[in-house]
Amino acid sequence: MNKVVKNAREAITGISDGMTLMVGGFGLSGLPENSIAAMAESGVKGLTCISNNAGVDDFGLGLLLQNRQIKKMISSYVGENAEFERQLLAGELEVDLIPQGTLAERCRAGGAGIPAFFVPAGYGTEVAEGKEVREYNGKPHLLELALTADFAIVKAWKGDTHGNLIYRHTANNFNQAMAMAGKITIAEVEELVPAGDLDPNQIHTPGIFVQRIFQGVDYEKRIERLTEK
Amino acid sequence: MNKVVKNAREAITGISDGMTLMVGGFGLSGLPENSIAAMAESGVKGLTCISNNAGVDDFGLGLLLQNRQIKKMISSYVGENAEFERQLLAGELEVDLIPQGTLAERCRAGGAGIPAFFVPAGYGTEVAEGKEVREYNGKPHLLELALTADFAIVKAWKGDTHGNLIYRHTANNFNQAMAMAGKITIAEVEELVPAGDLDPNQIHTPGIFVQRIFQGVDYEKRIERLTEK
Amino acid sequence: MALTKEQIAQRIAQELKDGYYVNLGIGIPTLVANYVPDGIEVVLQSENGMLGMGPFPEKGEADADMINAGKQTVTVLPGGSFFDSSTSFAMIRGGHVDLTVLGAFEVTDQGDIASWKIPGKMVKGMGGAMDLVASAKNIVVAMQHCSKDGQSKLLKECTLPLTGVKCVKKIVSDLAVLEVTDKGFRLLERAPGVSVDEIRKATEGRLIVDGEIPEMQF
Amino acid sequence: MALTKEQIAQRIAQELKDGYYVNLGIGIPTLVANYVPDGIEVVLQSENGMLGMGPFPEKGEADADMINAGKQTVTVLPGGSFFDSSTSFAMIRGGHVDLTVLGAFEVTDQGDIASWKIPGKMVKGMGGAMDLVASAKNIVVAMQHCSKDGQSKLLKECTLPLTGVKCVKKIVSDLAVLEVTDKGFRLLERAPGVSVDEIRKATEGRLIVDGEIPEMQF
Repeated sequence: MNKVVKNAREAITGISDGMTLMVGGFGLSGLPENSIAAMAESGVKGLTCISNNAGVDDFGLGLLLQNRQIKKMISSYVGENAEFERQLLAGELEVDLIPQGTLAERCRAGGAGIPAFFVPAGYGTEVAEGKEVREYNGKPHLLELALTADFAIVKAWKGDTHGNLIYRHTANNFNQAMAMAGKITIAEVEELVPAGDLDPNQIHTPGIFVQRIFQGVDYEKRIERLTEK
Repeated sequence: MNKVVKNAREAITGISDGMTLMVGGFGLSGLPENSIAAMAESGVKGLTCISNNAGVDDFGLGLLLQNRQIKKMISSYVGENAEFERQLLAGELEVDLIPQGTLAERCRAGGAGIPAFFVPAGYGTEVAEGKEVREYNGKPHLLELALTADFAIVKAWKGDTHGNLIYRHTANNFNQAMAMAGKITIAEVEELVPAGDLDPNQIHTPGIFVQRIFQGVDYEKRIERLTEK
Repeated sequence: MALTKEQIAQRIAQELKDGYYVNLGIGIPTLVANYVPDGIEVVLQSENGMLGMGPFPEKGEADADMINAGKQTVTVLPGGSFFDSSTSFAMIRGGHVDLTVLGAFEVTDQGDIASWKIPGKMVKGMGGAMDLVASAKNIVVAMQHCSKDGQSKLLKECTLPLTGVKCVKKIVSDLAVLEVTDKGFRLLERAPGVSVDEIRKATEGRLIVDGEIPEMQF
Repeated sequence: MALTKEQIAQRIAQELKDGYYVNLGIGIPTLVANYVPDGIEVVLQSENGMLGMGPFPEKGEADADMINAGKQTVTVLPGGSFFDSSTSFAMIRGGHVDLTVLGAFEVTDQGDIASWKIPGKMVKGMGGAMDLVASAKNIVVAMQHCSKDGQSKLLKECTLPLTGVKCVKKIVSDLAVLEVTDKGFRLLERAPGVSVDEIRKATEGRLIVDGEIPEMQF
């Protein structure tokens, strides 16, 4: 039950052209920095990336956008990012925009074996186009489908050799739901410990959802909008 | 933001005849013992109780069954309990049996504003009667509806004055999902601490889901099947 | 005189009640946190996964792992908690948030709102706005009554793509406080020194003026 | 000679592979944990909210807050975790559990299973059995081949209310190991000293016997 791999390069083995990936993080917080760097280096391309945001020009998924490795983004908020805008307007990039809560729930549902569910978000807007509408509690709801991915790539604070993960503060965000929904889930952590070192009551992502884990290095943890008193 | 009430009697204020309650716990583990005792004393009746089990004759919801306070049980596994069996066979009690995972998810969905979702459990069985069937990924699924309750009554290990809850070991079970789904959620805890004493990364049930909380007393924490080496 | 952004925030803060869980959108809504009335405690929810959001950190104490939905570094107050995005939107979708304050490009007299997309401009995405407007029990919109070239933003029909339909309950603009009713915008309060007539001219949607309309009190 | 319950469990343990997450039902399936082959590590899931379930506690160390799905007191192994019921069934429904072992009253040659209800007897409920059989990638059933009065329990059609349809992959009975195929039960192994003919007589459903059928090895 040792899921530990040496590094990001080993962890991303099997990620190949045209695959669908989930990538955890919100803004620049909780990003799997090591795995993204390894993918940038690997040159894998034609990726569909499910990620709440698309990074900035030179950080996060922005690095893969710069290399033209991404074919399609499935996100709720993008475009802090000039290269993204350029590719989108030039028709080089597809974008599927999804309400943030629906995106999170579609990932959880994918991991939880719930193929479809009803939510009110997006009714009466362009998000509703082509979707089944049904009324519950006097309110129209849209039928939304689960999302899964060939690989889910997440970042945690602490992890153990069984793949159990603990996130820190708001760096949890999409990582927890996405970790559930990868056919293979890769976790990189700031601190990798032996099984038994983490309190079993405090695990955010139980190891059953994680297939590969590694000790990350050189975390930049960039701040997108530094605000101080 | 102080949600603390003095005791179980104060906590159950407003629970009245004919209401629907969710009651946390699995078997005899993680039961809101104080609140159940207070309800037994209050004499409230005609209750519909959503709870995975129905307790034993003289513990858990068995206490309310003995008093004929329960009209209907919505559960996945019942009948460790002779009085339950007697009332059921005598037609004095209604029972709605639901697969355990579907029951848990219906509670979470009720709390999460998801009115309906598809699951495979129960297809082709009597559980499927009257339910919409739809195929996803080559497999038939049933449409299941969310559950909510007038009151959800849960038991946690630690809690704070904001209503944040931490469960211990397998005493979490249904408490976490049910805490989300009460119009009013009552939490009783073994240890009540001031806001700020719990690590915000370790909260299982954020306080937003809890309206009333109190320090429980005299926990029996009965063991249903003592097994030792 | 039209309200400043700070004053709009200040007026919205009067809608807060003790014990409220509140989600504040980006822009003017964020400023509402600065005007919580004395004796009232509210808990701020940030939809990226936090309850009990506190003020910006002291100089040098910002933490990349503690940001709000606007990606600003923040702090957490005692009694706060962190959770994942699916749980965060369970709170929102499940109606557990008492008040949502957000900005808008346009609103209609039926409560429709357009706030996320301007055709021809770069599309950044709706983020959590569609989830929030579709599920909030109580939505207050903070906005300018008219565009810079004087066009009303309180309309009969939105001209921009919708964020949600029939959801806005109240609007605090630089000119007025209005409630959305079955019969249109009901004028509740005027900005100090702004006449009912000025508000009428600035409002394209149906406007209901019943009796004397008081000035806002600060 | 027909297998004992312990031997059925022992044979099922041969299905375990290193790194498997396994859910063991109540009864014979629970015994499988005692026969995990050397050099193989599996993690036991208990659907009430636990991964890494360990043996029963030492005398005097039972904890009411640490029970398994059969309500027995248990322990947790290093690397284990606790979680709520909705997450637990997310694991099960989402196909994250590699192997599910459970008992049955009856199975059919199409993989249907009846295991929760006997009309006329007290109904206790299905617990997690319907969720497990509907979603497990790999289900092995541990059961007696015939009832006490000699009636086959491996049938063409179940006579009892179903737990799930077309889901059982493999059966280890006291007489044989069988695989469920499109064409019926395919006989894989015989209990030591039990003939193909005895198995054929004990099996009401379609039985496929292809070539030499080996005895089980322990």
